[in-house]
Amino acid sequence: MAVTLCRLLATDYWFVMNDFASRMLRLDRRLIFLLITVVTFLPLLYPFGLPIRVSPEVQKIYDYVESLPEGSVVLLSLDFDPSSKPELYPMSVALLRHAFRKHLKVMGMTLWITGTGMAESVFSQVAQESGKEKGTDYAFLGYAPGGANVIISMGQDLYAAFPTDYYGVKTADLPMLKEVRTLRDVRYTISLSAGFPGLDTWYVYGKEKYGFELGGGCTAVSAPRFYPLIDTGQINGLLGGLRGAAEYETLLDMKGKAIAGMDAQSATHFLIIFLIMVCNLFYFLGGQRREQRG
Amino acid sequence: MEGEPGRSRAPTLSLRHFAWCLFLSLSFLLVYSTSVSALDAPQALEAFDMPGDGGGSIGLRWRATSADSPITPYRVFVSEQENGEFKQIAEFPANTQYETEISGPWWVWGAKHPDVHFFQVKSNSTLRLIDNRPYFFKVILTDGQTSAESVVVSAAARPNLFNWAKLNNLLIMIAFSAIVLVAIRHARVNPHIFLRRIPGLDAVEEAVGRATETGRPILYMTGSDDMSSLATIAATVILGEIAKRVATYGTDLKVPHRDPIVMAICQEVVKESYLAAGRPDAYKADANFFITSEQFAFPAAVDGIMLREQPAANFFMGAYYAESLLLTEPGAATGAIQIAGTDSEHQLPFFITSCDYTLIGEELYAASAYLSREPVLVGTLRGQDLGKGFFLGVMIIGTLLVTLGILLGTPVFRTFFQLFGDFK
Amino acid sequence: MIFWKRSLPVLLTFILGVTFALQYYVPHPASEALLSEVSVWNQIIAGFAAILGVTSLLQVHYVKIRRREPGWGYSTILYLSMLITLVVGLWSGGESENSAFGWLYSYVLVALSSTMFSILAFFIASAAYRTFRARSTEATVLLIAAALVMIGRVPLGEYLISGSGQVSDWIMTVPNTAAQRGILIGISLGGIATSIKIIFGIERAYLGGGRE
Amino acid sequence: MSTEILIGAWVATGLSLFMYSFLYKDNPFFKLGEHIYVGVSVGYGLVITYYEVMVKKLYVPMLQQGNWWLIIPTLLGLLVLARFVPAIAWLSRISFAFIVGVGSGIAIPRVISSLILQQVQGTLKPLVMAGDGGVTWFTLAGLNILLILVGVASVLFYFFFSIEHTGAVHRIARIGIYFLMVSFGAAFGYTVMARMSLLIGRFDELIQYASPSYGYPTFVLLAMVIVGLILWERGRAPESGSI
Repeated sequence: MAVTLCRLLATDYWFVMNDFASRMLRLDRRLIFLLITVVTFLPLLYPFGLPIRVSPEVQKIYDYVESLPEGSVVLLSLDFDPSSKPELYPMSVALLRHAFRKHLKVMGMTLWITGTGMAESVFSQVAQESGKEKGTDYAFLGYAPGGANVIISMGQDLYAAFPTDYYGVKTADLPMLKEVRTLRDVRYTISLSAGFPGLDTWYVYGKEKYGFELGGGCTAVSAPRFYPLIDTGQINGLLGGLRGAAEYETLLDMKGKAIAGMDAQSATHFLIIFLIMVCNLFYFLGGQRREQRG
Repeated sequence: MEGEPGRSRAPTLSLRHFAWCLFLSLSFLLVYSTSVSALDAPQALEAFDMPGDGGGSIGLRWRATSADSPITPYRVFVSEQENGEFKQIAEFPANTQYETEISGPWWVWGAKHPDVHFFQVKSNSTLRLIDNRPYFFKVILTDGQTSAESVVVSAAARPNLFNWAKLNNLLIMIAFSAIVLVAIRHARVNPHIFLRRIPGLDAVEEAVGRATETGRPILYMTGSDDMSSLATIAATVILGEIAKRVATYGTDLKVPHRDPIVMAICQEVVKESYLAAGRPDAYKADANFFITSEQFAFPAAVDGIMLREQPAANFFMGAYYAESLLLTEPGAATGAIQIAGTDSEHQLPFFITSCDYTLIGEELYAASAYLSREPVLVGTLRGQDLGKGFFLGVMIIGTLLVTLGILLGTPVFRTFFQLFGDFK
Repeated sequence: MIFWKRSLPVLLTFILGVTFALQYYVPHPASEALLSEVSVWNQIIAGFAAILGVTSLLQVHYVKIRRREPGWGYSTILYLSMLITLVVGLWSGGESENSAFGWLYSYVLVALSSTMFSILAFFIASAAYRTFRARSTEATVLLIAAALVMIGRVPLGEYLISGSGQVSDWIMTVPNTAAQRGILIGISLGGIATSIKIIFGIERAYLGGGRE
Repeated sequence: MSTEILIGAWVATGLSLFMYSFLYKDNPFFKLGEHIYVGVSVGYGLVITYYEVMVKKLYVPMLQQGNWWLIIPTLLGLLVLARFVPAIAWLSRISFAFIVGVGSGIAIPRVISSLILQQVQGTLKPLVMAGDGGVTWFTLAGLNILLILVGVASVLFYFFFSIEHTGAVHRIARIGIYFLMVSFGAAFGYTVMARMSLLIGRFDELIQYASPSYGYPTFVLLAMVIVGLILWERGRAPESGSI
């Protein structure tokens, strides 16, 4: 009697489990969408700052900026447009903060017309929070057409390549640019590049000729292409994708967007792995019997 | 070929040999008479046009000596006149820049000597080498205090008409073309060639059948590339086969496009298929329609079609980029049969996970042969298989021989297999 | 007439195909110039063809509006947004710096495309949930490889399981490379065979004609 | 903050939310966003084509710099438009032949170079290492090279079409399938990061637009979309249409 009851209960239990599992396998996709949304948003709002290992190529850029004496001129070329903003924008912020913290003079520009407005907002925002003066501590030159030709012409005469800065002030009148006539007066150039013209252009037409040190940043997808350039010393370091930006933020000890982004990355990756485990659990609990073709 | 870079240099060789012999003896006398220089002047310097390029580049080579060391750099000088002012263009440690570092294949460069220095002078923003104009070079070995100068040699950069380094590429093209053409001819005579199953293609009939039963349309996409892409061409050919079936059953076909020319060609293809199926009356000109070429606006609109018209089957053939999953995931949710075929290897994981059947890489090109069973196309598959077998053999035998070469300590196999290397 | 309609295109394909296949082996500047010239030509042809595309799009939506099909209102929105963009673009002279056209690009087009692009994040998750099930050995291999690489890619993974980064790198550089190479060699032979068939006029589907 | 940025923030936020509403199901907001997107992208494409191609690469070089030969692509372009006139529509085939002929010719040697030779070259490596201390038979690198060779060979076996997949061929082809599956799984897992980056970037912007300096567009518009969706759901007959 007891055995029968147990068996009955067991079959019932299995039936329930089966039913539940197969229902879970056909889980409304919108629930997954919701989970992804939550798991992405939370770390962005409240980053938990998981430890991030700093790779040598990022450390090199940081060290080089650290080694520059106060007042050295650094050129930051933001060669990307809004579509690469998620990865390259946090890099620009971190690099600028570092430069301002070290009291370096920063010259900003872009080779991408569609990135001009965004580049300007990075400079004005970071300068404002770091208490830096436009024109004396930094200069934003804006965009000039021509890609490689801009670099060549900057190498000959900066005031000719950019007669005025982005805001229409004559470059020759800017206090910060008094000592900067050509690219030869620049100590370090960093190009955050989403394609052409970008890091390659700066290397071929700038570094080779005018002798400044060159560092770079790029999207995660294009990073593998630049690693050989580090080995040969053509660039002295590289920030690759959001991860590169997060490593730089770690070095600066700031909890910025990239670190928050990496937390969100960790969270979403583990959510997906968790989902895969759950769906396999349900699958083995009996969902496979009712499963349709997938 | 002992030490010769290519044919282009040969005629001027003897003259130059003579010239530098003269110079050499003169300078030897000079050095001898002034005596006690610790450094030997670089010997046997020669300059030559770099083979297989579009001009603007000259190669220099000279004999290495046992005294070459990192602390005694070589300096390379150039001038436009033989007795003009020489300008330094390079400096490097004397134990670097050897002929063995040249990446060119043996059929252009012959045996590369480990005891010969090589330096390539390229036209750049500081030095413009104008084609067909002679330039004069000399190499100086220095140790900081004293220096020893080579003779002056000259050469002109020339644009070449054939890049011999790509000869293997050309031979492969010719051989493979011949194999394919012969295989096609053979298949015409003997049309019964065995073909293995491709499950995705068996499903084509099922997909068309389901669409007919349910009265819902079939959605067909030709990919994101334009007509010059081979994957797009394959997609249009498969479209023709599917359109024939669609025409026979009287099912509705919808082909949204990202490229106007592909659209125009597909209109022709579909029209022809309806004609071939004997249903020209059923052909609708608006079956092929253009949406937009923007990468993500296109899937937005196609998703809209999938959700609103609920096609019974979705075909994704051709080349795709990041938008692939945006197209297939909503399709999977509507429950349509999804068949994909692409040579975009980076998108294959997404098609595999969200489509019922996926033609992987080469299967896309094979599909039209399977669907039509025309001997011409089936013969091509035979040719492709022969090609695969050949390269498979090359890789296996090559790896074994190259390994054997290491064991025997000979580079001969390695050198031989440059035949299957890519040279620019 | 049959010559003009059928043979001429096939002949043209043959001549151009052979010429441009051989162009690759000729390093002379003239040959490079030929290649860049023809790519400009292709752009120009595509420029004219754009008219064909837009006409098709407008036709489809014109029919919807005229027949007052369900959702015809959206078709008018499409017409309007296209017209506005055209007018603004021509008015700005195609310049996107500090112009209304640039504004449309940054705040409408980029916002829409990056949103659509980011929807992939949701779909990649739902595709994983739906398909990564250990149905068969193949499917199991697929899901394990995916999970291992995912763990190795993020800081949390390295933090929890040290060495997961190396495992993920190894999978990417060894088995993944092997499979990709196999696929690529297969694709190349299939692609070349297709090219050869086209150049020799055996495959003529693109002309709307059958085969030889 | 300038007015154009302020309006831009509201428009961008609104359009983003419209597109995201598609994740719930097909709805009027998504339809609106979708049609605006198609319209704007086509308009934008036309303007760019006009200035970048028709003016810069055709009009200026041909009529101002005298590159008369550009008349040929112009004619080929016009032949494409012959499709509008059914009687002469066949003329467009000449243009198609041009594009397809050039495309397939260009493809062959380049495919041989990058998809055959470079791949074969990458596979052809010695399995043993020679160093100062003689030959090392077993190294990790050697094992990886062997594994890659096995992988490439078995995947190629999988792609044999005209050989029956039975016996040994079947077994080797199966190994090939496992390699393919590892590769697809790995590539899938590898791409997750890139896709998540995009979502993070997008959300980041929406968080930025949620700030008071923009007038809380994210909150306001999100509320509007949600209320709109509720009203729309109430106002229509129940039917399933989720994606």
